[in-house]
Amino acid sequence: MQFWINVVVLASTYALLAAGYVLIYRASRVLNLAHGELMMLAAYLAFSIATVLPKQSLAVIPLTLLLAALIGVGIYYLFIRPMAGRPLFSAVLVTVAMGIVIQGLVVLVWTPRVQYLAVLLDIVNQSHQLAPGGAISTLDIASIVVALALFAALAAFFRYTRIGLLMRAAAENPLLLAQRGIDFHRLYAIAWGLAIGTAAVAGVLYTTTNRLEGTVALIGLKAFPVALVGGLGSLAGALPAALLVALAEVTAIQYVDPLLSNVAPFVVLLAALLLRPWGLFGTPEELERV
Amino acid sequence: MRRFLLVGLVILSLMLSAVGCQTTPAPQTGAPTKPAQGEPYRIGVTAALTGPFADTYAPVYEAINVYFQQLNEQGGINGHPVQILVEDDAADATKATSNATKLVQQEKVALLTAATLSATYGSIMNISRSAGTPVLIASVCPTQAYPPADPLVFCPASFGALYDGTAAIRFIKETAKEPVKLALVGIESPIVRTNFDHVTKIASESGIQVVTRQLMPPTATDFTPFATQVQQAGANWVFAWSPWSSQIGPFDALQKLGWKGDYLLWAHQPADEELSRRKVDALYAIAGNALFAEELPVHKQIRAAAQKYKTSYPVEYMAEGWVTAQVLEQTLRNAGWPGGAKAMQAALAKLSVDTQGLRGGPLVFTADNHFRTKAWYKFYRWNSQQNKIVTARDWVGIDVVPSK
Amino acid sequence: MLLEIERLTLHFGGLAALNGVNLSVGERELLALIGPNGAGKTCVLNCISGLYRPGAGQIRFNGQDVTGLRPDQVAQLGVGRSFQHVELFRQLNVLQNVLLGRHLHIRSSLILDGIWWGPARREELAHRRPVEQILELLQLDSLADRPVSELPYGVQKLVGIARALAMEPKLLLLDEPSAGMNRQDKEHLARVLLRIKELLHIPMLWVEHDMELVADLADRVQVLHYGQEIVQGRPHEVLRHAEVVRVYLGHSSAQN
Amino acid sequence: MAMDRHKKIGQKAHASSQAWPGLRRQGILQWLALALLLAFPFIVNPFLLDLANLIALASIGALALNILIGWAGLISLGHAALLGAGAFTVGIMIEEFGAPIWITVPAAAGMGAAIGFVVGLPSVRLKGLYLAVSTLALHFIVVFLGGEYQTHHNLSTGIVIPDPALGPFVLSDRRAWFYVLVLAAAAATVFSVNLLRTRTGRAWLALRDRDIAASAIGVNLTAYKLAAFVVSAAMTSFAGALTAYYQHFVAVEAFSFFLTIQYVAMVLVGGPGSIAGAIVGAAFVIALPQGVNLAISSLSVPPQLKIYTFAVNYALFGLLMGGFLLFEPGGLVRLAVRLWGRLEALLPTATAVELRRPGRAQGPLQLKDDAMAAFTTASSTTDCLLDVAGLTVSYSGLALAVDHLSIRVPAGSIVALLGANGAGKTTTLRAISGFLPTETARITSGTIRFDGQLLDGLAPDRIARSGAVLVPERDKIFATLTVEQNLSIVPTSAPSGNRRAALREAIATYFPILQERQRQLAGYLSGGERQQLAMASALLRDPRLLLVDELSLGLAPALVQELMRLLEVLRRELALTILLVEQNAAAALNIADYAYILSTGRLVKQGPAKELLADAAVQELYLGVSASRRSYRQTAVEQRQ
Repeated sequence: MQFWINVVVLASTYALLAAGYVLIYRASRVLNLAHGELMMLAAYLAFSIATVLPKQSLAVIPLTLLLAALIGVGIYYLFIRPMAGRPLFSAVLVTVAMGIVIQGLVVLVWTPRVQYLAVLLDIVNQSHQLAPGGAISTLDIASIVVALALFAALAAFFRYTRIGLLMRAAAENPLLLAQRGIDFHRLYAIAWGLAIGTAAVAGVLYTTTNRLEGTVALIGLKAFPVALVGGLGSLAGALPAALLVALAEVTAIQYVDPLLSNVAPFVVLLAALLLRPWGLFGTPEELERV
Repeated sequence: MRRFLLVGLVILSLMLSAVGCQTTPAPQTGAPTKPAQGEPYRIGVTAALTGPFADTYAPVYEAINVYFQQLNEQGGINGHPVQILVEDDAADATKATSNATKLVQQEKVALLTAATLSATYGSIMNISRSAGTPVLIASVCPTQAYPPADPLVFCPASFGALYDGTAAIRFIKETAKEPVKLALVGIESPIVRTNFDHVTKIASESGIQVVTRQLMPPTATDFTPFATQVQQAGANWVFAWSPWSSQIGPFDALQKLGWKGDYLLWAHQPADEELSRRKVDALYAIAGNALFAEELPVHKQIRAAAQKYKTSYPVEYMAEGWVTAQVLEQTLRNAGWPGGAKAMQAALAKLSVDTQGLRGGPLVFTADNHFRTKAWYKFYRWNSQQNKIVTARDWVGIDVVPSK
Repeated sequence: MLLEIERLTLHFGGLAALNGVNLSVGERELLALIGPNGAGKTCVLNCISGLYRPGAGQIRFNGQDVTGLRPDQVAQLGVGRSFQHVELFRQLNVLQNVLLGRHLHIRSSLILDGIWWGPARREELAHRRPVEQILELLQLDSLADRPVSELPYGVQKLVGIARALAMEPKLLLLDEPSAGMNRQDKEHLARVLLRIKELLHIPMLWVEHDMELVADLADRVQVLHYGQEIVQGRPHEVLRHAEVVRVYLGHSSAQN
Repeated sequence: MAMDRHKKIGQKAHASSQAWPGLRRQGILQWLALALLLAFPFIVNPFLLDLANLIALASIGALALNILIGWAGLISLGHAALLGAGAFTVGIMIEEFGAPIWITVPAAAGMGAAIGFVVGLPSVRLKGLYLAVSTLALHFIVVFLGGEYQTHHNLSTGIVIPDPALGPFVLSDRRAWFYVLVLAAAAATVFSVNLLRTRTGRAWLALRDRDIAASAIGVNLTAYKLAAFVVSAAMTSFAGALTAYYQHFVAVEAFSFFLTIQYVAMVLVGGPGSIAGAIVGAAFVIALPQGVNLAISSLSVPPQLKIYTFAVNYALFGLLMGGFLLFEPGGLVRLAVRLWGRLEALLPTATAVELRRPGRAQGPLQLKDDAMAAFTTASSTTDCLLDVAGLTVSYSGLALAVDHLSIRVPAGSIVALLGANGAGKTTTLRAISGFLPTETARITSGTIRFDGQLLDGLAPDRIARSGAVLVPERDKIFATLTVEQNLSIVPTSAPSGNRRAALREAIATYFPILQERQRQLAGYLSGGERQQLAMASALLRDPRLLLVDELSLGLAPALVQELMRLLEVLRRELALTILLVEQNAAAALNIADYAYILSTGRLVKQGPAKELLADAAVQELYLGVSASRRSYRQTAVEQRQ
């Protein structure tokens, strides 16, 4: 029982982060390898905002998300757009460089000390007994609920809103969209904003539950296989993929070798690349576009 | 082809010599040396100032730095100031190697101090051995410091693996009210593994059953699965011995799962702060240095120095480095001037340092024991009635004997 | 027949690009394949050289079934080709581009290459000779050191042909070599094609839009429309064929 | 690459000019360099010597990675893992069997080759990012295995490696190491240079640039990709093995993902694909942190702040890496060449610079065509909606795709732009609609005015919004959206409600099929239906000028006729102006008022459509009517004599 709860909770974090990868990839064909770092940065921003506004999580969290979304938009216009027309991998490496800079800056600004967001936000992470041998904490429930709600919201956004439709169109053929008189850069920037916003959601939830420190960026890298296993172009794929990867990881820890916990997502990834490289919900054509 | 090769070599050597020209005359700025005049003692430090374990190791450097800044202003040692040359290795073995090389071979420090992850020790000791420079390890003690000790390796750090485990088991045995089902929690590293093997052995000798052992990857951030294992194994006591994050992380995760049991962890620098933050009576800390909660005179001294020189870490993090600095000071005093590597080594090999209450007794090195003759431990916990950290058990001393 | 294609069919997600095409090229023959845009001419070439895998049908080259072989395997059997959009290696100069055409004929190992030893060195130098001969034949020898990206489009096309010739192919596939050429370039191209045919005796399958060139040079013309062949025969007959005129010029012009 | 070219030019110069003053000076320089190199370990302090040794080690790894990334175009994120594999092979062999160096180092290279082969296998199926990601998986797996070995053998401080011995000679002195490592790095350099100039290197470059063309000349893509992985991995593990000996220990912590990034940065910063770049990049990345430390220690920073040195280093490294990617993708080597060029330009004798400039200094071509003059006066300043004057577009700054083209499209007219494939029609259209691929093609001279406003330099969406709307040749609809969605995403920019209604009605009347197919995915439409959807989408934008690219492409003649007629009707009813780019000259001339004919980027003929349709030369060239001029065969034969 506890096993499955752990899987679902971990999967919810992975799913939130994978959504960011997918959003960015769909929009600008870039893998954002700084996603984990941006998630961490957002959490540190939340920490700073919470220092100014202690115990007001209702103000801190929206402010953080807004700030994170703005950072996403800024990143697109400053770093990614100038890479248009260059080899795709160069743009990916720009995100790597960005991640390194963030790592350095975080230490410079916030020191390498471990911080606790929960205290500042005045959140008590209580344990709830669901069943005998199965407990879940308040924040874990929040994580699952938020992940599901966010996916539902994103699905509705892409299906029913005009901007969502435009973003789908931009993902397919940005040039054609420009020929129809629409500035696709703005759409890409929105996608980056959304993605970093979701990363901030994941970051705040995860670091409030656990701790805030430089190493949490690693979870961003571990969530990356989720996005790929689900299909880089497919949001819907991220949910089952997150469950699959989380299942592999928790199984590895509990039944095989705890040291495998970092390796498990990548083993799943390798298997996926060999069996179905375009992902659970992707299409083979996707491979050709890379 | 040949032409290209030569041009390449020219570029390479020019670049290198360009770097060379820059470095040779580089003036070294260390501690301000107003009152103490003359040539300084040069002490090298390689420390994990950044990286995943920085909060354990960086404060060690800060304390040493503050200690000697103060000392230099008060006239230095034997009339000479002490210069601390620090290099950051970020707990990375390659960087530690290059730092040690630089400090020993270029800066010609008389003594090398390391406050970093154990994985870097191998190369640091190698370099110290090749130059005959003694090395003072201010993080978890390597086996080379235990008797019979390596002539060049010394360790004043409070935590020392096997003896910590022995003390912990004695404490649990004395404190537990019901039969103990013990879980051991730590990161996957050889030194932790060795300690836990030892703990398992002496636990069974004292009638304590070890129900599970959780060795987690050093980079783990989500401890829920490990906590689940502990809970499902039916443990009612946990002994955690690792870097701070991976001790307190599993504790938080256990709380999250609704586990009710007693949890003993090693009192790294954040212990003061975080015991008070969590306010859980069942959380115990085993300490090698007296916690600041006690407000001893030496604590007040450290507090004053830390405030004066503005450390970036809280004062509660400074005890470990303070003891190292005390050891350094005593060594320099005994070695006299000019105090080369040989003199330092000789001084260290018969050293007795009064820790002013930070430890349970004096820290003594002998010719073949570079760890300490007696290892001292004190136990703390949160007391919610008094709303403060209290002593759970006063200083216990364990005699250090040569292993067979 | 050197090359025989039977009932070749190719689909792209439901759209039929080729629909049962039959075609053959004989020894020393220059066969022109013509048809309007989107008729599937390039698809035929791509199927032969293994870039596309046909849905049905058979391609026999030199008596051997080559259907579904990899491009490099087809090349190994002696099929060289040029591309509609040049496809040169832009960072290399003319000589290196053509030298790459010798790839299959150079037989040194990677290790020997790396230490520039014995056969590697000998071969590398030996293979410059045929390349220089080809460049001379195509009157490109004065440009050998020029990076291809600096050359005019028409010349780049010739380099593409030179590269294919360096393979010493038994059959040459040419994909719209005259596209983007002016009259002068085309005259040069005509010269090149005749030299290949008459001096090197290499048969060619030639996809072309310029009817004048086709009429002048081709031994035989085959017309493709909508993935199907309409007619084939001697150039002057085919180009006056009513169906061909209709396909090319549309109803109204035909009435004109 | 550049190296190779350079080398060959060098060879030529060597052969032709035995002018010996220059040669002699070079000879002295070479000997001087060699002497400096030999003396180096004795003139620098031990720390710098160590730095030099580390750079030599790193340049082997960087050269190896350059083979993969720079030449074969394969991205690997498993570099640290391969270094680790080499180091651990040495460590384990020493730990288990006490193997000597002449066994361990070749074994490490072999191990690297084997791993490279396995890692390369996915490259058969995967490309680009997917491949990079599979190598990332390798990283985590190797690190895991190394960690397992260390923990299970109780090697807390890593595996200790003794000084290597070859017979009586023990390699312990760092000076001796210097010669060994420089020799190894030189060997790796020579190996790289040789590979690049022979068959293997050429094949790699070929498959990186144009894999299709490469396979068509017989390059077995799979084999060569695998070979690149194997060679690169073997070299990398070789470097890893040497590192193990040099550092005297092997510990898994040393092979972090950041190490991979450092090596990737070496290749990028130096200049991808360049051998000198890899070496310079290695030196730069290794020396950078030392430089920063130096700067910090000489800036009299308070000692408390020293704990931030590493973070500063880290951030600076990221900034530099990003900076090179963004601003100087050619790396340090390119930067040096550029700076050198600028320096040369400053010198009074600037002949070299003059020569280097691409040869197009003849000045604008004198276009004096009577017909052009006629059209210019006919529709002169009055109602010319689109006015392209002297447009020149060049690819990569050199080859001209469009050469001094001037066309005018009066309001309300249908103008056709005709020509064969490659004539420059599509390039012209792209230039007008703002779609020249930014990297390779650009407008070098001329102006494009739409309704008096200059268009060049505007973003494509701005151009579309200003009323010049393109119906593209391919990819003209969003295949993953429904027909309805395709239409609904176009913002209606019609000024008045009436106009909007008129547009909608026109679409409903003339494209009834779209109504029927509303809910279908546009990807399932036939070619004709796609064309109609594309036209309808463009109309919704309320264009004043409709730019139609190759309407006839892939459509049945009957349908082409029908759509052409429709264009005529739409022009009348919606007061459109149309520029029609067509290969099918006959169909276009039937509806156009006026036409321009292009060949190889130049205007060769223009005139009213009716006249051109009747023109014998046009018939001959573009309508397939054969004529009585001198045949190609004749010219060819004549030329030969």
